[in-house]
Parts: sequence; C-alpha cells; structure tokens
Amino acid sequence: MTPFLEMRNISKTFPGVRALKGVDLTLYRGQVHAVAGENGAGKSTLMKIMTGVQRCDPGGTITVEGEEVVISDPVHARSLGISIIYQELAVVDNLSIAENIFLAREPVNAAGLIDRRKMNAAAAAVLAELDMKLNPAMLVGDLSIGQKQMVEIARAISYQSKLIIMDEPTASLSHHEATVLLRMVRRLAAQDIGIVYISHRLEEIFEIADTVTVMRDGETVDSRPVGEMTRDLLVRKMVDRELSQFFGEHVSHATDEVLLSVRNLGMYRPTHHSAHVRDVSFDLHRGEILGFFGLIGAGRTEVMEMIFGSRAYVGDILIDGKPVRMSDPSVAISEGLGFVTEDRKGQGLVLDMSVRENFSLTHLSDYCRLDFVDRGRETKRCREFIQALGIKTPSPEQKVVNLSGGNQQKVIIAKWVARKPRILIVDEPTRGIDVGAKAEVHALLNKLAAEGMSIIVVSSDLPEILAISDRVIVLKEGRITGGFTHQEASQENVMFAATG
Amino acid sequence: KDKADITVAVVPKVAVPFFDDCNTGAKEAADKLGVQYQWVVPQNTQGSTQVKIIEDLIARHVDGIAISVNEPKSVEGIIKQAVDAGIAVLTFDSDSANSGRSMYIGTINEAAGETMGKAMAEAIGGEGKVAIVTGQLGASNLNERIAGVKKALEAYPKITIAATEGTEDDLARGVSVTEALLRANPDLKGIFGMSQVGGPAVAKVLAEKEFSDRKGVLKVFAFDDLPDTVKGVKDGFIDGIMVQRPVTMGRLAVEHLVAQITGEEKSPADVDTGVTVVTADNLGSYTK
Amino acid sequence: MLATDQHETASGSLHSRLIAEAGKLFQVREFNVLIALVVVGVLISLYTPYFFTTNNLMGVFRAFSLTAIMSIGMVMVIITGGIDLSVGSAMGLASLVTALCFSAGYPTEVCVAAGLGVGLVFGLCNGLLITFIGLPPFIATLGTLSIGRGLMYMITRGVPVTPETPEGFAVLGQGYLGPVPVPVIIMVLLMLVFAVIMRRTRFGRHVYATGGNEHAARLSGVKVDRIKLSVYVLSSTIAALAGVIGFSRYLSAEPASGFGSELDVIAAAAIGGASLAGGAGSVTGAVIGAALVGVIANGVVLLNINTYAQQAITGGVILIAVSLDVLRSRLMGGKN
Amino acid sequence: MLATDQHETASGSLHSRLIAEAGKLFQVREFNVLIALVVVGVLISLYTPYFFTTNNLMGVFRAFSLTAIMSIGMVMVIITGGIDLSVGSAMGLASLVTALCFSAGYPTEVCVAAGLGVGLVFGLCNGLLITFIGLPPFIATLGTLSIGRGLMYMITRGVPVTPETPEGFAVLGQGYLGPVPVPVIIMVLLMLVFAVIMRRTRFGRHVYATGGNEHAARLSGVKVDRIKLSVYVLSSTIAALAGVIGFSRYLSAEPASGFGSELDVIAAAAIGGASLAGGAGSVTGAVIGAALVGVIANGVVLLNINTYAQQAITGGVILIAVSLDVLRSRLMGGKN
Ligand SMILES: Nc1ncnc2c1ncn2[C@@H]1O[C@H](COP(=O)(O)OP(=O)(O)OP(=O)(O)O)[C@@H](O)[C@H]1O
Ligand SMILES: Nc1ncnc2c1ncn2[C@@H]1O[C@H](COP(=O)(O)OP(=O)(O)OP(=O)(O)O)[C@@H](O)[C@H]1O
Ligand SMILES: [Mg+2]
Ligand SMILES: [Mg+2]
Repeated sequence: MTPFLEMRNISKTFPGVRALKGVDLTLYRGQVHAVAGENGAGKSTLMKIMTGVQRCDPGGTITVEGEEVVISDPVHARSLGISIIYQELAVVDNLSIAENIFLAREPVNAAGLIDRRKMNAAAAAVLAELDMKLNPAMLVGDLSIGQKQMVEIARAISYQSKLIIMDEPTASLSHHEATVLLRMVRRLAAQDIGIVYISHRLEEIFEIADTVTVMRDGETVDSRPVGEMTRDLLVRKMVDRELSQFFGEHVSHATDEVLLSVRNLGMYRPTHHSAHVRDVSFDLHRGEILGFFGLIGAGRTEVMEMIFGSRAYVGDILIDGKPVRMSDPSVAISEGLGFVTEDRKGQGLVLDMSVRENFSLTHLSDYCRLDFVDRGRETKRCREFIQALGIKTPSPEQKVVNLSGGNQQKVIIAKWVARKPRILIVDEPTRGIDVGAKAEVHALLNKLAAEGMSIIVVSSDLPEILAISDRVIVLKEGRITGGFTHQEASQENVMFAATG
Repeated sequence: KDKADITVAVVPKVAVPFFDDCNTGAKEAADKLGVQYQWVVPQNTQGSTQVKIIEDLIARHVDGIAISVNEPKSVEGIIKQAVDAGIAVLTFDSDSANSGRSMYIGTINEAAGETMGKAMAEAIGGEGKVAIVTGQLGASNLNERIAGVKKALEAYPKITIAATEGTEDDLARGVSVTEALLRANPDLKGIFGMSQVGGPAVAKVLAEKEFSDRKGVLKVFAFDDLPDTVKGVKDGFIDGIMVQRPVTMGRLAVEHLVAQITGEEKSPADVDTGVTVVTADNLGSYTK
Repeated sequence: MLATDQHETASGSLHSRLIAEAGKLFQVREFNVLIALVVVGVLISLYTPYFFTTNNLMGVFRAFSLTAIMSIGMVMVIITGGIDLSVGSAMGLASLVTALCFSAGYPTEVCVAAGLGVGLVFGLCNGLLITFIGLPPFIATLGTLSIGRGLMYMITRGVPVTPETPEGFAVLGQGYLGPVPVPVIIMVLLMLVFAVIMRRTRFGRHVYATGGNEHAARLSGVKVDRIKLSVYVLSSTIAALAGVIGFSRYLSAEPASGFGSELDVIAAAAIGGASLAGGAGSVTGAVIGAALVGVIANGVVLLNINTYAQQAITGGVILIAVSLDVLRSRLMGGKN
Repeated sequence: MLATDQHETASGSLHSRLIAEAGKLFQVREFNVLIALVVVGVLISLYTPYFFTTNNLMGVFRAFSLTAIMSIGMVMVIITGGIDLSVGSAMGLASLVTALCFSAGYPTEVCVAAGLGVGLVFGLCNGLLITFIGLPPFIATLGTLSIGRGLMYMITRGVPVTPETPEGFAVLGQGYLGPVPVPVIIMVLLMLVFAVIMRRTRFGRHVYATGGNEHAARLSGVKVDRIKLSVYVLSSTIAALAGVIGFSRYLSAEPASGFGSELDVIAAAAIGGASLAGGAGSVTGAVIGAALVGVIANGVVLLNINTYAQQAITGGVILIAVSLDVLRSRLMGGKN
C-alpha cells in the first residue's frame, strides 16, 4: 500500500522555541492514525504545517500521493484532499450554522444567489449524521462551546476529503457526543478516508486507532500499530517518567459548614434557543469538591455563569448564609469566588498579553503598592506557577497566544489558584490537558480542598467527575435530575440521570 | 535692502475664490516690484492656525506679512512679536485693530452690510419677511455684515428677519437649508446671502420647478461675484451682489508692504477699498 | 452588558409579536431606528404643516440621498471591520474631475466615467494599502483623505469649477421620475441591490464572515484580502457616484465639497446598527440612519429653531434615538 | 494576518540588536515613528537653515503641543477599544467657559477650574452613555460632539469671547521656562506621567486588558465599566486642559475652536501605534505621532512649498512613514 501523505524531517522554529525537530510521519488512507504527546509536544504545530497554516523550516518535505508539494494555505491543502478540525475553534459567530459549514463553498442558484434551502438541508443532513439536533439557521454565536465544536466537525467531514485531521475534537464534548464522533470516525475510515486523531483521552485512542505515534518535545519517540501498544507504555513514552497514579484513593475533605447555597436559580428571560435553566438549588460545603455532569447544552456553564455574576438570573444565591446579588463578576470575586471558564480564547485569556500579565490579572493588587505594580514580585510568583504546573513557555513574557492549547489552559488555572479564592468553579478544567498534567490538576484540586477551599467541577469527562467529586449533581435540559454521593455515583446511574 | 532680497508673505483666511483674486493682485504687484513672494493658505478658519503660520514665517525671516485675520484677538500677540522682530505687518480684508499692524486695507464689512440692507429694503418696498443665509456661524466678517444689515433694517420697522441659517459654507447644505426656508415661509420677501455660498444656493433653489413661482417675487442680495452668482444675476434670480475689490486689496497690500520695508512709506494709514453693488445693469463693467 | 434590572418584566406580548414579524423584513436594530425616524417625523409634523408635504418630503429625501448613497458603501467597509475616511475626498474629487472633463469639452459619458474612475483609483489605493502593505484602515484612508483634499486645493486653488454641461446630464441630479427626484431613485435602487447582495450572495456573506472572524474566514477559504479590496473599491466608487450626482445637481464643483462628510456617513451607518468592531450592520440600516439625520436637519429649519442650537438638537436626538434602541433590545433579553 | 512571507530572513544583526536595545525604552512601533520623525526633520533642515534653530523648534513644539496633549487622553480611550470624537468640543467649550468666567470677573483659579470642570462633565456624559446605557462609543461621543458645538454657537452667537485676564494667567500658554514654552513643558510632563501610569500601574494594566479582551478582563475581576468611565473622563479633562492652555495662549475663545480636531488627535494616536481595535498603543507613541504631523506642517511653510499642497504632502508622508514601519516589522518576523 502506498502512503497518502508522508512528512520527512519536519522542523519548526519560533522565536525562542523549537517546536518541531525533524519529525517524520506517514499516513495511509482508510487508517486512523493517533498522535499522542504532552502539552506543547508539537502536535498541533505539525498539523498546521500539514494544512499550510504554517510553513516548516527549510529542509522538510511533504509528499502527497507520491508527489512532493509545498502546501501554501488551508485552501490548497483542501484541494489536495486534506481537511482539519482545529484545536482552537475557528467558527464565525455572526453567521449561521449552515453558513459556517459551507463557508466559501455555498451552493448558489441560477441567479447567483445563495440557495438557502439547499444549504440548510445539506447542513441538517450533516448534523443529523452527527446526531445533533440543531436548527442550521441558528447563529453560531448563540451556541455553547461544545456545540461550536460539533459545527467544526460537521464542516470538516462535509468536505470530500481523503484525509481528515482531528485535533482534540472531543475535548469539549461530553460522553454521548464523543461516542457518536468515534462511530463517525470509524465509518469514515471504512470509506477509505485517512484520519489523524489527536486526543488526550487515551481510551479513545485504543478504541479507534490503527496506528499511534507518540511525540515528545518536538520529536517522534515512537510509532507502532495500536495492537502493540499498552496504555502504560503509551503514557511512559509520552511523559518519560513514572506517573504515580491517575486517580488516587478518594479522600473527602468536606465539612458540615455550608459556604454557598443556591436556591431556585433560573434564567432571566430565557431565549428560545437556550436550555431553560430553572429551579436549580444546591449547597456547597467548605472543603468539598462538587461535580456537575450533563450533556453538552445541559446548562451547566450557564448555572456557573449565573453564580459568578456574568449572566442575569432569578433566584437566590447565599454566601455564608447571607444573600448576595451577583450583579457582576467583580461582586462574586470580592465574595471569594473564582471561575476557570471553559472558553479559553473568548473568556479566559487576553491573547495579546504575556503569560505574566494574564496570570496576575486576577490578583494584581497582591503585587501593588499605591497602585504601582512590583514587576519583580509579579514575575517571581508567575515563575513559581509555571514551574508548579509545568507550563511550557520560553519565559513569562511570551504572549499567551503563542502557547499550545493545553498550556493556555494551565495559565487560566494558575491565575485563579494564585488568587486563593474560597470557592473555585472550574469549568472543563482538564480540557486539552495531557494525562500527566491532568493527574497533577486533580492532585492540585484535592490539595486545595484539603486546605479548605470549596470547589465546583464542571466536566464532561465522566471518569474524571466520578474520581474526584465528593458529590455529583447531574443537570439535564436546565434542571437537576440527579444527586449522588461519591459512593453512590457510578457510570450507569449518572449517565442515566443525564440522558434518561 | 535690495528689492530682490525682500520676501513678502500674504496669508488669506482660507482657500476661497475671493482670496484667489487677492493672490492674483498680490502676485502681480510682487512680480512688478521684483520682490520674492510667498502665499500661505491656512488649512482651516481657526485663529490658532494663522498664529502657527505667522510663527513659521517669523522663523523663516520674511520681511513683510499681509494677513486677512480669521480671529482678531488671537493674532494680537504674534503680530506684536513679528513687528518687534522687525517685520512689516499689515492686515487686509479682515482686521485685527489692536495688534500693532501698520495699516488695514479692505472693505468695511459693516458698511457693506448696511448698503446691502438698504438695497433690500428698497427692493421689497419697506415691509415684509426676510431671511439671512450665512456661511460659517463663527466667521467674524460675516457677523459684521449681518450687524450692518440689521442696522440698516432698524429704519424699516415693518421688515422682520424671519430666520438666520448657517450653511458651513457648504453648497449642498446651503441648498437644502434654503429649500426648507422657502417652504416654511411661503410669504418670504427677500433673502440675504451673506457668504459666497448664499448666492449660488438661492439661485439654484429658485431654478427648481417647485419654486419657479418665487422667481422675481423673492428679492435676493448676495456677496461676492462667484461665476454662479454672476450667472444668477444674469438669469434674474439674484437682484444684486456686493462685490468687493480683492485684486486691488492684494495689489495694495504688497505695494504698501514693500514701501514700508524700503522705508519709502513712513506713516501708513488705513485704506477702504469699498464695495460695488452689481446688478444686471452694470454686470459687465465693474472692476475688482 | 450586565443587567441593571434583573427582574422579569412582562413586556406587551402583542408588541413583541409585532417586532418578531417585522424582524423578518428588517433586523431589529433597523426596525428600531425606523421607529425613531417615524416618531421624529410625526413630532415635527405636529408643529409645522410644511413637513408632511410631497414637495418637502421629496426635498428632504433628495437632500440626504447623497449621504445615504455613500453610507451604503461605507457600511460594507465597516462590516468587514474597517473604516473608510476618504469617502468625502473621493466624492469631491470625482465631482471635480467630472467638471474638469466637461470644461475640456468631453462628451457626457466620458466625463461620468472619469468621475467614477477617480473612485476606482481611491478604492484601489485604499484596498492595496490595507491588504498588500498591511496598513490599518484608519491610517490608510486618512492618508488618501488628505491627499485627495490636497489635490482638490491644488487643482482649484479654492475656485469652484462651473463648466457648461449638455442638457441631458443635469437629469441625474435634478430630474424627477413622477414626483420622485432621480437621486432618490438611485439611492433606493442601490439600497435594494446591495441589501440583496449582502444577504443573499456569497460575496455578501463573506463580507460578514471577514468582519466576524477574519482568521476563521481565511482558514475556511474565504479570500479575505480580495473581499477587503472589493469593499474599499465599492465604497470609493459609490462615493464617486455620489460626487457625480452632486455635480449634476449643482453644476458646480466646489473645492471643499465632501470635506468632513466622512463623519456624517459613518454616523449614518452606525446609527443604522453597524458596529465599528465589524461583523454587524446592514445597508438598509445605514440608509435609515442617514434619513434620521436628514429629517432632523430639515425639521430644525422648518420649525425655525435658532440656527445656533441646531447642532445641539441634532446631537441630542441621535443620542436619544439610539439610546432607546439599545435600552429596548437590552430589555428584550439578550445576553450579558 | 496570515503571513505572506513566512521564510525567516536574516535581518542585519547589528540593526536588530540596536532595535532590541531601544525597545527597552520605546516599543518598536514608537521607535519606528521616532525614526520617521528624525528623517523628516533632517530632510527639512537640509533645505532650509531656519528649521534647526531653537526658536523654530520651540515654536513647532508649542504648535503641536495642544494636539499632543489631547492625544494622550485619546490614546487611553483607544486602548480600551473605544473612541472619543468629542475632544474638540470639550476643548473648545472649556476654553469658552474659562473666557466667560474671566469676563464675569472671577479669579484665575475659579476660571481654570470651571474650564476643567467642562471636561469632567463631558467625560462623565460620554462614559455613562457608554457604560450605563451601552451606546457604542462612536455614537455617544458623536452626540456630545454635536451638543458641544451647538452649545458653543448658542453661547457665543458666533462672536469670539475676549475678556481681560490677569497678568499671571497668560504664562500658561505664552510663558517660557528658559527657552522652552510652558505648553511644551506641560505636554512633556503629562506624557511622562501617563506613560508611567500606563506601563507601571494596575490602572494601566487594566486599561490594556479591557481593550485586549473585555470579556476575559471582566471575568478576571477587572471593573471594566469603571475603567472605561475613567478613560473617557481623563480624555475629556485633558482636552479641557488643552482648551484652557489654548485660551491662555490666544486670550480669545473662538466659537469654532477645536472643531475638526478630533481627526488630528486620533490620527496622532494611530500614527504612534494605537490600534483602533483596542489593546495596543502608547502615550509616547501618540505624542510622537502628533510631532510628526506638526513638523511636516512647519516644513511646508519654511520650504515655501505650495501651501495648497500641504495636506497632500502630510497625507503622503504619513502613509510612507507608517508603511515603512509596518513593512519593517513584518520583515523582522513578528507574528504570522
Ligand atoms: N506562533 C507561535 N509562536 C511561538 N511559539 C509557538 C507558536 N505556536 C506554537 N508554539 C510553541 O510550540 C510548541 C508546540 O506547540 P503545539 O501547539 O504544537 O503543542 P501541542 O502538542 O499541540 O500541545 P497541546 O496538547 O497543548 O495542544 C509549544 O511550546 C508552543 O509554545
Ligand atoms: N450566549 C448564549 N446565548 C444564548 N444561548 C446560549 C448562550 N450560551 C449558551 N447558550 C445555550 O445555552 C445552552 C446551555 O449551554 P451551556 O454552555 O450552559 O451548556 P453546558 O452544559 O455547559 O454544555 P457545554 O459542555 O456545551 O458547555 C445551550 O443550549 C446553548 O445553546
Ligand atoms: Mg495542540
Ligand atoms: Mg459548559
């Protein structure tokens, strides 16, 4: 069998960073080729080179179907039969779902006008394949992150491609959507389409991949059929050191003291296309880790936004038994809340600012005397966190936009943990984070809880929720449909509450 | 000082046809006298812009400056400074009386306004509603003319000024303002065009079908002889224009400056260049 | 924005249904500005009988038609996230060049083509400076604005150009079709054409995509640079068309014509719902925005309001109109 | 921007090291505009001996100082992603109110305070319209611009106000400290103070964060509305200060003073590297931008260039200067 695409000796140097060092990769049609590696290993960069978003350093070659090519841009890549789902969402908020899926190849009628009906029907068909029930005429700006991700996926598979690259497609999907996607991937492979599959959810790799390539520090360290790979071996190849344990024995630090009570929380003026959050009530205890589970669009993020004051609500929120009107995030923050948002680019980071400036934004006054920032102390503290969370960056002065996705996520976690809030809400905290770092984040959350911090974890990763939560609350279509203690919670009953 | 080494600068208020005529007169005079000549047009009508220009001219060591002042008070200080630096300074067209300039050459705007007001009063038979269409609301020469008009109309208690409208010296705005004026005042007897835009604007409006019945009924007096204004007189839309003598002003300005620099003129005195009321009768025969 | 008042308010259901229905014709913002326009019109006609006459209305329409025409091009630029400060210069220079061609005795078609050609050149300069060199649109078009003005002064030395023109040419600016002035007809036609283009064609959607998320649009294969170049060329050429119509209307090319009009034109687009951040706005909205300003300007003269106060009133009415619009759409839900 | 040229180019190492060194003092963009400024200065002085004299240079500095002062406030607004069109009105009205107070015989301190108070009111209006009502900055400040102009006409009825002022007051605008005019000293002081504020304080950091990603800043606890309100108040108050200085310089409050200056002020900020999209820009850059425009205006008169061409030349030089800057930073790598 001749390979569809071969990359030889691919290197890429950014100012201060050598992201890739002579990488080789061979891809075949009809095969699922997984690429694994720690955050910042160079996976996304390799894919960007394959689709012409970035150009590799001189010396590297790319061969497609036996012919050497210089891929100039994504459109060129697509004409060669290569399409990609970017790790960082690349959707246009002010266009509809259908317009996004068919952007730059809209069907037109004889008069040269866009044939909306045809386009919407075609979009609906693609969405149906992915088991998404969304109106194709909806604006993408009104979708949740997970739904936007599905739109990206729909777009990529709607091209008549020979090779589809999926860079962490399931990072913001919950179990159900992920399952649908994996089924889709297998079906595509059966249609003689090649797939590159990047994911930090290792079980997915074992479920669907034919071959797995492991990258570390910009190099390929291993590549073999998945049958010859074990999970332990994969992890060892990725991180090059022994990981103690993924999920340690669960120890609860919850006390009886109620820190946060939410009563009959609901949306203020629900719009027709949003999950109608209503009657959400729960308590959060000091030192407790409270998990929130649900399918995408269940309304978990919205509940958290209401609690954090960034979304209008009806109902009551009590802190230490005192009612507080969360009219603005600054109110919530002064009440001791922190919020690691799920939308990195839109809500989490000021992309054009440095790691240091993003890091300190939540607690800048810690470094201030008379409003003057002591940059020395700021940098020192930032370095500590870079060290502690293993953030891969040449220096604290690097702009966050230049970090890899997982490392950006770590910056967001760092900026909130450094503030030491009493209540920390983390929405999809380990999205896009590699296995090693994931274990470290879990350990960090446990440690914070042990120190008396209360934590709400929203995650679509069911094993994660089950492993670290003292209690699990399940949301479905805006309502609480289940509550379980750590002991009660199991894959089956939690999933049943979320879907049933 | 040798004449070829003398540099005189002339600064108008802004780029409009009136000053182009001044430039013509001034340049001719400079060429004839054999002195170097600089024409510096401000980019806007604010007093501060002219102050900057005079500063630049002082730095350039010119020998004489003639200026048409946009705002009298704001240039006082800098003109004194120029005079102290040994530069001959005079004003033309628009004065700054307390600045220490040697002389003023030009129209007395208030007097011109009075002439205009009297002409209008006679044309409409001493009674009725009239309106004023002016240019920039802040322009001092226009305000002096308006004051003159009002002074003249004091003698005619049956004449009322129905409205005063600004046009920012923009023809399009002038036209739409005039249209609205005529619609809102069906009984309007006369319009004063105080700035160069007034004449063409009114003429164009009266040429429209909607207002064809107002032609001849509505008496129009305007300022300055722009081609369109002259055409308006020819076509019978405009009854009279106040024509100043910009070419003369420019010529006199340079001549007096050079005379002062060479020391020929010892005690300069103001010169009133006057206005001519141009009507269909004397249309081909006036001088500027 | 964060809600100031977070309690449910039962807004009249009839009202909201009406709005929803109208929304199919107009986007909400346009609709609200249209309401503001109607309210201002009714208020004026309560106090003067002269406002609501065919003659006056047509006069008003003609008076704001040039601004409205220019705002059609401008709004497309703004939707891509850009700005075109040079429209006034393009308009003025186009009218001047047309006039000069007439002076030189060329036939009407040549003169009009030369005028429009000026717009094309402006647009290409702006577009290339922005896409090829990578200048920020504000700087690029500020530069061409200054150069255009400078050229006009250099050519005219402040003296208007008023050539003789053949009979037929004046129809463009002064003619009527029934009671409707020709410039108004041109404005309406352009509005309809570009409204359809922006909503229904690939080009239009790509303009929105470029302003919404340039990076994503580019990755999807939208030829972003070509789109940008096109909108600047369109904007300048439409402005030049306005210049030619203006010249035909007044048969005089003023050396200062169009100066400062960029602010009016941008304001029309912004009042009609265009966001300077890009991605939002509409052609019909821009025209309605120009209409609102035009009606106010007419009203203050008809009502014989002190000229000195006119600008203050215009400013105040715009603020109130847009504030009501913003407040209403905030009350009607929306996000934080 | 996706890179057009993505191959690394070995730019002269000495040059890049020099730039890197200077970068500690200035950001690159500022540095490049500074170079442009120096080049233009040298070119002018090659052709005229009068440019490089203390008197002339100080005159030039004083001439652009008011624009530069206003651009310091403006650039902060622009960094938050906003725009302030009302600076010219704030400046003009402040100078008028100061003059009126002198006419009424109040002591100097009261008159100056009243002038600055005008700025405060302007800023509060702008800020509240933008944060509380949620108007787009362009519309809000366009409204206050018109209202301000209207008020000036209403108050002055077109006649400049020229009161007698006590001896000491004129120092503000006309005085010297050694060879340096007082307005220039004020400009430099303000520049230094605000440069430090923007780079070193929490407030400055929050201003940049607000413009960089308002949503993320708000969610990180930045009181975005308060920041916005502050920059609009600062911008208007600084503009009012410019108005007071201007009045002290000319001792005449003109009805049209400050009109149209918003474009000059925004241009200065933009030439100095501010991005109208927000998040980028600097106080020193804005002042250098104002200087560039001021030096060109001076050069045109000194070199006896056809003044009708002045605007065209200014436009051309700005385009060239910023283009070179953009091209250079693109060549030097930067981002893709
Ligand atoms: N534009 C850029 N400028 C500078 N450095 C960059 C840029 N893009 C990527 N990098 C660096 O290159 C390295 C590889 O990044 P890449 O995004 O390929 O990692 P990744 O393997 O996809 O990681 P993740 O799992 O977190 O997504 C990182 O260290 C990153 O900081
Ligand atoms: N800004 C918004 N405006 C309108 N609707 C929204 C908005 N954001 C989210 N929604 C809708 O609200 C619903 C709930 O979204 P939310 O993000 O809270 O879900 P979630 O449970 O967190 O799921 P996800 O995993 O996708 O984040 C979705 O159906 C989405 O369409
Ligand atoms: Mg990645
Ligand atoms: Mg969510």
